[in-house]
Amino acid sequence: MSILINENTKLVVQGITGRDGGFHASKMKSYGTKVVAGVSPGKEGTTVEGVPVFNTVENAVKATGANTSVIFVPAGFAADAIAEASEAGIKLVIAITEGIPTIDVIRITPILEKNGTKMIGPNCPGLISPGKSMVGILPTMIFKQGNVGLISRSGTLTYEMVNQLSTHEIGQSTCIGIGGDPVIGLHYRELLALFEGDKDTDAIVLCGEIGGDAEEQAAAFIKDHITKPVVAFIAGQSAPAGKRMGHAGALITSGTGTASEKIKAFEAAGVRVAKEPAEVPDLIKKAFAK
Amino acid sequence: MSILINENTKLVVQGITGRDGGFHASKMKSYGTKVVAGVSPGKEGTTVEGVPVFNTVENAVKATGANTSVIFVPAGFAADAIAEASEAGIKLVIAITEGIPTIDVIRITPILEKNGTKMIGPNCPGLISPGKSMVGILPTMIFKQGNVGLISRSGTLTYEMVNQLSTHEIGQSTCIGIGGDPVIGLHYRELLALFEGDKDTDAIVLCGEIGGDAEEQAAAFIKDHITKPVVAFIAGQSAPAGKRMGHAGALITSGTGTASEKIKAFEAAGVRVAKEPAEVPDLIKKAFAK
Amino acid sequence: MKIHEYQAKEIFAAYQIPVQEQVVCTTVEQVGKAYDSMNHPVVVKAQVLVGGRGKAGGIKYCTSKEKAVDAAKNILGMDIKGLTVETVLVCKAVDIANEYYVGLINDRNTKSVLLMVSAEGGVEIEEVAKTHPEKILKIAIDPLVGLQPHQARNVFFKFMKDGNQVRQAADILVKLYKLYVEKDCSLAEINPLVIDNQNNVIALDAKVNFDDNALFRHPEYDAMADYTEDEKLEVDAKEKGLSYIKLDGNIGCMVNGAGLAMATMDMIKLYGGEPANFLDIGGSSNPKKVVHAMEYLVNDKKVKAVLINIFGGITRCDDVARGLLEAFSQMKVTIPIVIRLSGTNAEQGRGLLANNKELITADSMGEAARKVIEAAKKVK
Amino acid sequence: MKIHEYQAKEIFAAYQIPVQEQVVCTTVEQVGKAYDSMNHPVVVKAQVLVGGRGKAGGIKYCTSKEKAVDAAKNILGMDIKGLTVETVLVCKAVDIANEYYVGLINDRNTKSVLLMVSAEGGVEIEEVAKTHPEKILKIAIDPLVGLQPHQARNVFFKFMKDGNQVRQAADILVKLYKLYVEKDCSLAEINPLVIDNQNNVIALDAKVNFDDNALFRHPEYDAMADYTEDEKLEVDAKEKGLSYIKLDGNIGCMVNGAGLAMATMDMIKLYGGEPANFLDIGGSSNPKKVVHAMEYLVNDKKVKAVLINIFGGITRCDDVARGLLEAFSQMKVTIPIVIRLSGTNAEQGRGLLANNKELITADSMGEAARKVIEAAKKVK
Repeated sequence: MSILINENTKLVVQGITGRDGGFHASKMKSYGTKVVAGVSPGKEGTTVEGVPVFNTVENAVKATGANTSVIFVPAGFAADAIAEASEAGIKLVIAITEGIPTIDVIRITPILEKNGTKMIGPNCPGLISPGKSMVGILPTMIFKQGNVGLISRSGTLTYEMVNQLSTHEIGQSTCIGIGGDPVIGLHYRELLALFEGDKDTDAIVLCGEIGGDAEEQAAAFIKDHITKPVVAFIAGQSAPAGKRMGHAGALITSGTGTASEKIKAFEAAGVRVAKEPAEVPDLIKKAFAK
Repeated sequence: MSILINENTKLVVQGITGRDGGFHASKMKSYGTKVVAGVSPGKEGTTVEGVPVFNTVENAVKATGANTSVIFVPAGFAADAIAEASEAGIKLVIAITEGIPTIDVIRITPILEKNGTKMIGPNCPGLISPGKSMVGILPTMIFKQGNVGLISRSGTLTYEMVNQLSTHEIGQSTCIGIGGDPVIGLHYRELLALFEGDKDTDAIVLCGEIGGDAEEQAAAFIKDHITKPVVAFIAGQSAPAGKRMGHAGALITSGTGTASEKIKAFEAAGVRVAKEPAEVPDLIKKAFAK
Repeated sequence: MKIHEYQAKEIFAAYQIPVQEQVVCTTVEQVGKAYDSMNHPVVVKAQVLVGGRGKAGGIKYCTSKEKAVDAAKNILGMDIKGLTVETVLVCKAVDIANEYYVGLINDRNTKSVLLMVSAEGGVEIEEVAKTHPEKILKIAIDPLVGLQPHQARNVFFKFMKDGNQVRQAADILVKLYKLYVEKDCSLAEINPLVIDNQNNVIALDAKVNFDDNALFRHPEYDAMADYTEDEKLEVDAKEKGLSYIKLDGNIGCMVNGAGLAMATMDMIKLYGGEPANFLDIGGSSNPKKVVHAMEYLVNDKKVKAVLINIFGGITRCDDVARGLLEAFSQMKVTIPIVIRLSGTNAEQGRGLLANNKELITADSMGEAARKVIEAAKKVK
Repeated sequence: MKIHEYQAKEIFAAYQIPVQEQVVCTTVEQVGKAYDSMNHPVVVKAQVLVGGRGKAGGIKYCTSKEKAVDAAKNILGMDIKGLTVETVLVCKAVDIANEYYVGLINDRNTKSVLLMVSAEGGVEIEEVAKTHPEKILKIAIDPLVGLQPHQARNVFFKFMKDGNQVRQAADILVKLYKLYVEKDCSLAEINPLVIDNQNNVIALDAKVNFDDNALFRHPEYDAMADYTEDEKLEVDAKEKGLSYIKLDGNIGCMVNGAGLAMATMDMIKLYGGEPANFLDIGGSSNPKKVVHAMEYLVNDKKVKAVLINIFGGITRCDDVARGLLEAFSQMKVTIPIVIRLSGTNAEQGRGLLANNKELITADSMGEAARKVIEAAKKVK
């Protein structure tokens, strides 16, 4: 098993005729993801990388039975595209687009809730269930099928960590980049719960960063609800307050959202916290050895 | 029995410190309606006609267990007052206020739906279950407890008709003025269904007027779902097209919404249609005689 | 409240909805100048607040200044359904590749703003609605979410193929909805919405009605009003708390409540008379309203007799009687008046009027209608 | 993006949120004139984009022109947390009967705009949040319905008794929410919202931040920007597709991805060094970005050594290598550079750089961090 995506994922790529959309559609396809449709208003009837293009998500779903969507639409139009997917019956939307105005994400949240649509991102690298399906822009060659689930707010840091795991022969069930924006779809808690319920996941790596209190909440949730071992790493221990470290959400304001608070919270919840990414495989091995 | 209001109706009067609100609170009280609270922002702690006043509907509901609200708030603030009642847990709101912008009514409709709140009106005279409770501005002395339900888009025309009924010893279970605005809360269909299910109602009088196609829809609904005899009257047979006859909703546009169309629809549905209000009691008697 | 096409297009322009260059003219000379300034075929369009201008000859396509001037001469002063054309709009003509109908209204059934789109643009949509309702796509807009761009695109993809056209049309629709809500409209139509031969999507006509209930929060609309004489009376009456509509008959009515007022008119007609007006004095008991109402009836020279039909509820019959006495003391009333008082304080009301021997009293609506028709017949 | 109090108050005024009469001054003379024009006690307030102005002596209440001029002399040019005061705001002073805190933010947890109100007005809300969180009332606003007037009233009735005050405060709050959404804010605060001794409710201070993600649809905000030197670098870098933040250390970093960039800084610190910057070259492979990034590092005179840490995913290591070669050909780089390439096309990247003998290579982040710290120590 795995969570959220697997062999049955049928993907529609919104913004497939854009530079990024086309490129990654092809990458996903070659990994084995079932990319069944693309959407680009006005381009219905054409194909991109062998994938049929539709004017609307509604048409794409009708014609192909797509159940998952990935968004490569530019920031100014992305929230509307997400809402479109949700209203067309798509139950999982992965929003790669960076720079969507926060109020737009807030405004579509109730629409997603009403339709029962889950969202990953925005401003995220996507997710992968190695050997089954990849949706997003992840460098597939570093992943390895296995029994560790990974949730991360960042992109390349995740790759660094996955690379460490794979190099140490620790495979992954599903790896998810949840995105670096302040307001995002599925967060640690929902995903931790999914991993807890996934019988092919035996341990969880959580890669957090400064800003907000999602890590603290995740720590509390782990304490109460998660029985599988969790290893965490927090980026931004050296980040100064008041500065946005690249990610819109990575910001220490008025002394809250610091790495040390988060590390403390995790340690209090019995989570093993790595000092540097290279420590993660070792901590996982220790967890399994126990 | 009766529909919507009865001995258990506990009423809060929104806008009780206004001229109309206070006057009608007193009238309702003397009829026997359980007027348990008034709302007027800033007047909490005072009383009007012996009724305790609260700043918010929330406070009123908490303190008194009110389950029904009547709105005497001026047009510019009335929609917000209705939404307030709905969000404070009130399940039936009667909006007397005339002249509420239509878009405001449209905007609060989903809020009422979400909270399961029914609305009568706006721009309506209210409703009465004779001998039990009156909510609104109806002249109580003309009503008589009995077995005929009445639904009407107008005010004084209803009184005229009720007066005819009562004079002919035909009492009423519940009489409802649904309001003369284009967009209103409960309409013929919902109320017909309630009367159909009310074991103390044996016949229904429906008093319609020009504009829209609610009467046509009611006729279709009666044909399919109503077993009790229905007598109808339509006002505005002599009204010219394109002119709003007092009620914002009473308007024949592009030849639709005429009285003759409505009469035809009712007759086709087996409804007895009165030529003038004075005929109604006779038609009811005939229906009962059958 | 209705506004003219040129006013609606000014609002469109403020919301970045593309419209053709336009000049508002009230003289033939201005039309000539407008032609010169555009130096391009134009359309001269009568500005009257009634439909069917085209059929009445109020819209002319002109390929030269001479033709434009001729059209202006014809149209200015023209009578269209009883309205005199005092203003024309000169618009740059468009080479139309395709035309559509787009409309928004407050919908009674769905309790929402209803979007209507049809490929049958440029013709009267009411006709289409009757003959080919299936050709009109209707979508109820969620009042909380509003009209989303993808919804607008999805609608137009049912009518157009070109992505660029769809994007433009969808953009116009999203703006039209924004305008509709912010300006408290009760109707906003673009008929036709056209695609020109350069692939631009343009609102070629514009019709906007404002919700009368919302006028109080748009004082700026006062300046846009262009009322006929009859409508001025209606507006004036509304300010006095009355709902008054002048009609063509000779029997004046004064009633409390809109439904009862309509039923009273119906009854007059049913018994063979012709109502001269709709007049609802409303639910309050202010005697002054009765005085004002009486003024309208007396000032209407067609009125031969008056029927006053009051069913007292909130309105108290004695208040109405007091108002009548005040009216009689202020103005000379020579026409016969039939009065029927019923309900709250009817006895007291009748008592107050008992000394007034000219008043004809009635106990029911039917009796009152018969008596007033009879009385009107006797007046020369 | 932050804006000054006076700019925020101009927006408030455009939304009819009551603020005190104000004059923006950059000289002592202007402050004197402003006092004369008001002829009333004033408050002179430093306009700097940082909190804690009051504690730093940047806000003075002045009952005479002399005092106002003195205050201006003190405050203009004053240093507050590293920022020099170049502008002061002169506001008519208010006799405060009561003060409150009102704030709106984009909330991560509720995924909504969060309303915060507290009776602890005029003090730093972050302090209140830490010491007495129960004193802050928080309400998540439904994004579709928006803030309804009755909700705003219900909130203030928990803090005030007087209906008139509540109505005013609620009205301000509804307008603030409208402004917040329409202007794409990420924060809007009134601290304090005061009631004066005539029962008027006034926004005495105003703090507005715009959502950086939404700047693209508000070109008008450009003119409002007042960046420090460091912030100008950040904005400049952003235009080049880089995310760059200057810090105080001496080890420059160039990394792809924000999380990895932070982790790289952390590693430098963990191993005893001090990062000179945060620098994320983003997810694309454009060699030009690498050149620009190199420029920032070389131009920072504090930088003694550079660590380049690339984990190739979308970013291809050979592209980064090409960018570096181009940078070396364009500028003189004398400081030691440690480079770690991993992931997509790492081999090719290393190959391209193999001839470049000065480059120090590393296989892991840890090794790279140790090597760059060592290298920096050797540089004088």
